[in-house]
Amino acid sequence: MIGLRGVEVAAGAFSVGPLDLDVPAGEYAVLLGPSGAGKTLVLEALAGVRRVRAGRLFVDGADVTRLPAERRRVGLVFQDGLLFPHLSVAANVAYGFHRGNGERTGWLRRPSAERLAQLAEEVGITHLLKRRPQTLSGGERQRVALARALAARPRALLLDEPLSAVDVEAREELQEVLRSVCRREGLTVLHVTHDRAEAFALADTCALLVDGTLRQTGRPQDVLRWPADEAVARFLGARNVVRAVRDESDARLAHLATGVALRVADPLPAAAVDLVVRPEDVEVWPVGAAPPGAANRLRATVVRLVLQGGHVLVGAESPAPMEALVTARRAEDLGLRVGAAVELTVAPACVHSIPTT
Amino acid sequence: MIGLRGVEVAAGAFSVGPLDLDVPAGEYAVLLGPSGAGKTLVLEALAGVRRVRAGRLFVDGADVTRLPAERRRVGLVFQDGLLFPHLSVAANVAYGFHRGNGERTGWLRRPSAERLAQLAEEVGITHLLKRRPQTLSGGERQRVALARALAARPRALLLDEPLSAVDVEAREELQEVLRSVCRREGLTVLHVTHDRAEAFALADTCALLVDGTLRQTGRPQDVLRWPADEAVARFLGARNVVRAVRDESDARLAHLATGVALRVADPLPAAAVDLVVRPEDVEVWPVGAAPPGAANRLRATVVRLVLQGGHVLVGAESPAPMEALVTARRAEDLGLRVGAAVELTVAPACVHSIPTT
Amino acid sequence: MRGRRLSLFWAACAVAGALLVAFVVLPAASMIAGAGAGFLGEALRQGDIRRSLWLTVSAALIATAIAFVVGVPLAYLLARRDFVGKRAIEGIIDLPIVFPHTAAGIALLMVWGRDGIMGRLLAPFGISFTETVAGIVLAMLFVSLPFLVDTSRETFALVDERYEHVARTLGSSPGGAFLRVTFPQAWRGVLAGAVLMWGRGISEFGAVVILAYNPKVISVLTFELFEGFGLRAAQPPAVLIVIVAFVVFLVVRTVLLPRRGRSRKGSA
Amino acid sequence: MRGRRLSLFWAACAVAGALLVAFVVLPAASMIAGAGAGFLGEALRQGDIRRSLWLTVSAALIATAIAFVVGVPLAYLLARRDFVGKRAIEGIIDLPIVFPHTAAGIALLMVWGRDGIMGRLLAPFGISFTETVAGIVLAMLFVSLPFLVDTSRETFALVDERYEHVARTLGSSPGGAFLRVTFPQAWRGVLAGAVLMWGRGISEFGAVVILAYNPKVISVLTFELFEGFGLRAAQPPAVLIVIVAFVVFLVVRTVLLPRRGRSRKGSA
Repeated sequence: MIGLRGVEVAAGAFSVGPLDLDVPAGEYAVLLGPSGAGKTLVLEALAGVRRVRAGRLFVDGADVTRLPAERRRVGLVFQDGLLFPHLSVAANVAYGFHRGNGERTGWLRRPSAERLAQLAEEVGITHLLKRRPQTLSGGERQRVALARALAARPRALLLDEPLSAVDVEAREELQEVLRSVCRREGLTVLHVTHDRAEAFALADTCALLVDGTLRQTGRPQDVLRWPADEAVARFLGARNVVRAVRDESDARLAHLATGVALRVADPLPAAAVDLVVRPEDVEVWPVGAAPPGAANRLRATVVRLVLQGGHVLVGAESPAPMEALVTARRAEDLGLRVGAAVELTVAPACVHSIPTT
Repeated sequence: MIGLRGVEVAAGAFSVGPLDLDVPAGEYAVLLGPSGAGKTLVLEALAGVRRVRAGRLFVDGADVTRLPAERRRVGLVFQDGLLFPHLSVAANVAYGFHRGNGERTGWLRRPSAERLAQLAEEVGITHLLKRRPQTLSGGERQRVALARALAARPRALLLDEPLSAVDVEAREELQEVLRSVCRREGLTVLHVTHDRAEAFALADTCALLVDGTLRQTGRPQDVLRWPADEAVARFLGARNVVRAVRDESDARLAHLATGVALRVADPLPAAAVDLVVRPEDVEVWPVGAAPPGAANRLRATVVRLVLQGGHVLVGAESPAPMEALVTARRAEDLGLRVGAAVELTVAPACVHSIPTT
Repeated sequence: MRGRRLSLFWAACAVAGALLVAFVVLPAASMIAGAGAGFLGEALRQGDIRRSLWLTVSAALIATAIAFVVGVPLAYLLARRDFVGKRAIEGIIDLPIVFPHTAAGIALLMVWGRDGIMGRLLAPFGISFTETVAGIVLAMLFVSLPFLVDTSRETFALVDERYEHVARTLGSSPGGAFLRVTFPQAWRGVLAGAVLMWGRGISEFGAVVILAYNPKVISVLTFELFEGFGLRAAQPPAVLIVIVAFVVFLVVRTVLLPRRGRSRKGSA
Repeated sequence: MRGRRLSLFWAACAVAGALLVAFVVLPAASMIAGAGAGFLGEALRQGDIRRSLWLTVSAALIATAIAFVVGVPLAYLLARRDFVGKRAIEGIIDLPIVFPHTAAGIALLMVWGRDGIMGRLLAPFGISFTETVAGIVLAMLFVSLPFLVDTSRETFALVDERYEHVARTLGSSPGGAFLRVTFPQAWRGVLAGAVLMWGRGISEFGAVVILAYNPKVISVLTFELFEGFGLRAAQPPAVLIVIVAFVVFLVVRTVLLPRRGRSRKGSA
């Protein structure tokens, strides 16, 4: 279990917090936020290598705020691995073995060779043990760094952008290793990243840090579906955010300033709301071809087409601007081009509303 | 027009090429490849600040291989802008004015204030002209760098990852500026990047550089749809690549090693092929719910679910492994979970085949 | 118990540091106190000290000017181009730093003295390097030129070469790019190197005393007064030259290179 | 025409560089030639030169050892911690570099001499710093300690502090992290600093000659022989000390810090 209570951390003129966060034992939490949001400061404070300006830190139920780093029993893995360059891979992993129960120190409790072999097996570095860190690839380095952190039997694991220095090709495999090892060892993890894909792929719980404050915490799919405010919605790629007012007689009907009305699944929470629609939830049809039962049908004109990998982002005016994300294949089948007239549909369940603040 | 003929460039032990590439006048070409593929070396060679080991370089029809950089008339914009820190924004832009026709030098041809004002207007930096480069944001810096390059009236523009130091938020706007300015000025552009999204969003022509050689050149949508080889297919995110053999009597039917057969739209080009299917072209249905007319129906079991932004990557065994990309909303509607049985469909037109080499 | 060890370790470092700082501060403070005690005024009232100061200052200035003209281009060349023997040249330029100064004086005399190659070459023009201002300049130039060349080279290397690449594509020749783009970004470092070199020049003793005991620069004068009349007599010129050296040092550290020697810190 | 200007600019730089290199090489080569000419053997046959060499070498070694014990912890402190007055302390440690050496001798005498604070304090224990080995060590320590402290500090600063952070989370105390993680990565730099300091110590003249004309270190002996018997007589000890200094220099540049002073180059 990892806990933050009103934690403030500062580096020079820059500061972050106060933050409150709880990661239950055994859970994999991801702290997600733009670069420069102060995420690394939080990890450094938890690890005990940076002082907090205010607040208290908890690991495994114990208040560690005043404990020196070497007694906190938290593992730390940085973006670039930071394997000790003067030691072999095996010696890197064995570095933390001597700690044992966190009280005794020195070389009293030498690692059994089995523990080393078992750890190496678990993270898939058995064939690397005799190598020097300089000869490893980015992904291999991160595996060794993980094994080294695990060797000290940490009560919590802190990961600082552990995938961002790794090739795209090796990243997925490493994600898999992280996920499975952490689950098998029942580790409590706090992983910070600016990469949404990384966060969603790994997190049990996702905490959003924007402008130095925690905006929202929850399961990734919930955060995606029900962003707490406009900043979160936009950061998560919900490109359609539009102001609307609740219909006076029908709480499930929202009127946009442009006169268009959208039907929503749940009653609107306030008279004035921001409607949020993710572009992949907007469907595009030839005019008249939308399924007859569709609730929200909008006539629109295509104003912009941007190829994004296998998808095309379709910018449309309906007359309110609306963006849709369709597969490149579908865009081709529809013969989409700038200036074309199309029909858009949005399922009421795909329209999320946030009370205007 | 930009041309490379058998160009080889080296930096220390690292080298790239020989490369052949043609960018017709007025076209926006993107050289796309993984980081460290040597893309920057190619630009430096074209700009004349790095010697080529072999081959010839052409700009605007003229062989510039032996010309010093200051006579080549190519504009250069780096990732980090590299505005001259001791000059104001206006002085940065005006730096290249004096060149005039590329022969005369010195301060003979002083810029008219109008040209500066017009350029500033065009890239949207009029309000920044009096500022110091240090006070600009990443996006503003790149606009100024673009204006500075345009001021010298280049015959070709070389962009080295111009968006990668820019915030995600400002990136789209800058893309728009790049695209519209280059089109309006009729510039021939060679833009290098490792970012597929950036490449597809901007390119008229896309050239893929993998392992030091050009693998494929073409319109982005064509390259996406018809990758030339497996390496290109995988680099572009076509996750399903599987070996198959042509049916003896039906050239549009491919047999996988697992016994499954897939129908394709075009006759297979060889007896042994690699079939490529993009995950977003694989549709997922509850068992029995696939539309009756679907050509390629596969029973499958879900083995992995990874949330990727607003989409879910569905890993399935059918019994050949197959990955599908569906929106998070659809995944939820389908109630997908690991172990569930589903039905997959792939339109024959979505199966691309490459002769096995 | 572990908590204690933390403070113990850093406390030990701090104690060691305090000792060392005291060791350096004590003599320096005595000198500064000497200035307050009237030695400085006394020094400036003595005609031979004033003449010696002027000689020292101007000889060092000439040496610095010569090094500037030939040293800055070399520094730029070393910062920008790779060529065979570059490492060797960098080493050669740094030789005077480790050259024992009395030995440097002997070596210079072997080359520029009456019987040296250069000495014989220049003798017909009436140029002599023994017991002359030219000899003083020569000695100062030799022992202090690495300061200007090294500082300039490091400063040039800190200016991203790609600035010059951009300038080239905007129509500047290599020389133009250097003058319009690189030098304006590097001048503080070059100036700092020149000031350091000058400061090193004015305090030179070992090499100068061998080439030119006369005319007497400040350090030779200090030595002579000490040998002849003892500690008190040597204090006025010593105080004077220390004050000048400290001013040079302060200017370089606080105005020209304020961020030098900073350790890398923090992140966000 | 532009193509010509390109070569002209770099050619001018190269010519300037060649002049400067020749200027340094000529005296150095004369010295080396002197060693070949038999001066080295001659030097080693003279008993007073041998004794002087031994004195010089061992006094510099003692000074280096003292600086190692107190200077390395200070260097680590400066590389890792931020505190009020840190910049000032860095400046103080560098003072001896700009302290004119004869003036340094005078200043040290003011503090450690018979009438100085420290001198009076230590006199009852029979420790004197005038005309003794202790005085020589003192002078060498003062003028050369910045070499060890600065080089060590820079080397420590180059070791990413986060290595220590990782070591701490793996159970090491701050001292343990230093010994097991930082020092093993930095020892070459520290050793280079020590060797440089030692090399600087053996070649000291100005400060030593004021504190202790006797017993004579090599540089004082060189000076005395030159004053008494002229250039030829002074060459043997000069050649000897230059050879030692060059060996030190070569070891540092090619073995201990082979990548020092490299300009930043290239990309991919």
